[in-house]
Amino acid sequence: MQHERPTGPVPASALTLSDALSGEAVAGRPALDVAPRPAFNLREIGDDFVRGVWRENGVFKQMLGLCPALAVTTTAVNGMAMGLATLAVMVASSSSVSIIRNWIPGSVRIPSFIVIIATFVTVVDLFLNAFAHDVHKTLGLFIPLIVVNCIVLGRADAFAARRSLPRAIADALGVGVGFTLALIALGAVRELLGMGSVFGISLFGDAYPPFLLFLLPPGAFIALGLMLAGGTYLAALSARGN
Amino acid sequence: MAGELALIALSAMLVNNFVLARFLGVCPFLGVSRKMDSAIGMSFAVLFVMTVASVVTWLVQRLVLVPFNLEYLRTITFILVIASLVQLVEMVVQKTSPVLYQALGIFLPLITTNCAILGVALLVVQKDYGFLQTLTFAVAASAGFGLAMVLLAGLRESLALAAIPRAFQGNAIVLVTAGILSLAFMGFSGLVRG
Amino acid sequence: MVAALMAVCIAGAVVLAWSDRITSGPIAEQKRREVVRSLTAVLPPHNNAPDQDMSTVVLDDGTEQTLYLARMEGQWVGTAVPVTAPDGYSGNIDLMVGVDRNGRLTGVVVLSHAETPGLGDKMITDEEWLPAFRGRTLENARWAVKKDGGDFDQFTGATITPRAVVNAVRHALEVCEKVCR
Amino acid sequence: MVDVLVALLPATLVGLYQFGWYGLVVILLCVGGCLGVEAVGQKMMGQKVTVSDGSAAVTGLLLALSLPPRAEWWLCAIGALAGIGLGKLVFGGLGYNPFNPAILARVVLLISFPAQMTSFVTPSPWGLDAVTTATPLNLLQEARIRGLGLGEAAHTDLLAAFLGGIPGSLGETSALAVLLGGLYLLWRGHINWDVPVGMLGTMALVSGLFWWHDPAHYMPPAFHLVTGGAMLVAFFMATDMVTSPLTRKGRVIFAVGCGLLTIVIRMWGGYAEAISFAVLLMNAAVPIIDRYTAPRLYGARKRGGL
Repeated sequence: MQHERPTGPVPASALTLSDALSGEAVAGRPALDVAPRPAFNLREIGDDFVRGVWRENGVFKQMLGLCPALAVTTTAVNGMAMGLATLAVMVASSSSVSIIRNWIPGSVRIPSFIVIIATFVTVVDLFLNAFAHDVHKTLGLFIPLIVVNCIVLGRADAFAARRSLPRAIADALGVGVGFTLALIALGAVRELLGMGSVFGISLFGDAYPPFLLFLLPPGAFIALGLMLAGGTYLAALSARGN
Repeated sequence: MAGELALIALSAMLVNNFVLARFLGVCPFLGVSRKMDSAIGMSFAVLFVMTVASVVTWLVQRLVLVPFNLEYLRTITFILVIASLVQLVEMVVQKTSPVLYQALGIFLPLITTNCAILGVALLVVQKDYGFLQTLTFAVAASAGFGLAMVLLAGLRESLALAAIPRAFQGNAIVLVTAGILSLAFMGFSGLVRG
Repeated sequence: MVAALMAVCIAGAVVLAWSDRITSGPIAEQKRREVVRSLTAVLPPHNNAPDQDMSTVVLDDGTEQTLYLARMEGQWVGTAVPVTAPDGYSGNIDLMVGVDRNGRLTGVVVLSHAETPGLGDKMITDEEWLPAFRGRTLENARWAVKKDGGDFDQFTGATITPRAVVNAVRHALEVCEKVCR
Repeated sequence: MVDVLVALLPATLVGLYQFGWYGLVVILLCVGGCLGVEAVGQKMMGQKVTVSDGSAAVTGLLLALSLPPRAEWWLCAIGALAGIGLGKLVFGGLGYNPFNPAILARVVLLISFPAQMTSFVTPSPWGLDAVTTATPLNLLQEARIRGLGLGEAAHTDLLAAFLGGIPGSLGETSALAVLLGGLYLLWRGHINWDVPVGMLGTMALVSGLFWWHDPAHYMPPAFHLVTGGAMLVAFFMATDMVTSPLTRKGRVIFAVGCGLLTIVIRMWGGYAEAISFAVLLMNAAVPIIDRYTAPRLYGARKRGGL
């Protein structure tokens, strides 16, 4: 049974799972200008990549994938590990989804995508356990939980399911790198304030009393909130400066 | 036995609150807490799905995955079970109770990607809980989720009237408020160890 | 429709079965290596494989206790006792305790714990705390933290964790005292 | 606000007498820090600077009185940042803050720096003969965790705790001094009696029930009323108009909740200074309490208070 796939331009702002989840972020999200054009367009692919890294950053701009972002970021290294694991799952699942996009009927789209994502998550889980045992121990429960990271399913459903393979990969890479950078940033801030070090390198010396708040759960929420506010504040300052 | 169950419940609800201490279900916690009514609706939807899902996944783990040595299929089967359960619940509710469907319907699709549901199923395996423990854990965890959700919704509704500084408007102030809520819940730490 | 979903599921299952086949060996090896690493760290010099040389004893209270035996040229030189401190600040602390044939402590390592970062987990990050146990016996030390009149340092602000560890290590020594000699 | 400062005078003077210069430094740092954070923060956000309304000074003094008497300078600074910055400015300033700033500051410090926040010294005239010690609540918690029942806490001199002379935070060594200030506020009509009475009454009742049932393992109600921050929090922080419910019915629910949580956390929890957590938790519940006890008036917003 072959379903009609939407042809021609598909605005990214069409209601998808990721949109429904992100609630607040949707309203202000710019519609993508997507016109039918040749399958391989470097500029377009570049744009697909860059958009995910910053403009539509999952954590900072859309508040998605926050569970792992808050849970594992007690240090910059942990944030990086989680980010890279998610990146791997995203690239693998988005490319698979893009490849089989024309064979999957709409009614079983979401379940099929979930199966694909869960497969790659388990692969990452098993391989980390086998070849990076310490990372596996640190991330623990949050590796299988990549399955329900709204960013992964959201990008598979909203983007990869309607785009060519190169664009799907570029998008997954962009969003994944954006996610990783966000986790590293959050991890670095929490590690710096909490222990006075970044990537394990002590910056303030031994006299720095550990500021436990930022290593404990409340500090994760507060640190991310302060980072968002700081970003807005700096953006406003530089806008005034121009 | 009853004492042990009470400790599990206390731990899952307050001491290790799913959202505020374990970071499970943060997306709906922040996403659906702007209005009290939707927060309450979401909480009940989670309570229902989480309880049923944890029981079903517990059975799958005990009766299928362990006996046939298929534990590497755990993540994939659990998420499929949860996704189909959500579909099933949606269909049943739609047919039998239009009122309930109106109240819960829009939340159900969001629950599949609520990591608290998969989280509770995986934690049950990790902790090697029996049936009653699993049931208690799931109900208490979703009650804790609901409590955090309702508290945040109340605070957010009153924040709507506040003159929040520009830099903090939007998600920043919600995160800070959630952080302070999590801070307050730290007071429960030590009530139950482990 | 169902066929497509089935196909995806089957493909997924095949990929996973394959991944499981090639990772199950290394995962088991990783777990073994973890045990071996902790045994090497706590036991006196030996040339057998203590992780293969295990025995299980039943203690007075009915619990089973695993012991790893270290031998040099076939001669028993020490025992490693895996113990759990049930009363850490946030749950169990798993330890491996090494004891030589004279009941003298040869080393302690922490296998897993969930103590507060920056506070209770100092027992691992502090480079002097766990090594300070070496050479202690049941007789030559007062087995409590200094705050309780013992010989072992506590950390400022965190006495629960070290107290739990000290008690668990003493328990390991007592097990050895009873069954090893 | 001047009346509140006057009401805090007895506790402040007792603290200064017992801890000397150290106490004075802590008070100056906290008050100065809170005023500074408020001025700089409001400037940065382009708001009107309202330091002169005195509320930041009150927060600073309350913070100082709830810190260990020899708190390091950075403890005071972080407390001021957390209280005024996180507790007040980010919500838009006085009147909009859902959590009491002084309570929030104390809880942030308690979970961040447990060692520094529990290193107390004995009170002595002008702080000259101070030696390190623990508070009765810390002793009690210590004994409970070690399974020793009540331990040394059983020998607490309750009369001294009431009049002044037991180890504790800068402004919490004398329940009487704080109580005098609280009564002054009541007399001047700045606070409602229902919150302190409801809160302390619940604490007495619940702890009394346990004590009556098993005096070997639970301290008498009087102990809970005169130790730690009981009086200071009940009269000066829980009563904060901005962060407590609008109606009497709501305030009674709030007060009973505060008292109940305090006793539960003191008896079984991990933090001896339970009362601050209890009030912070109930602050979070205020919108819900208001929702079910008060008619909702949009646009009408409570302002002022402590």
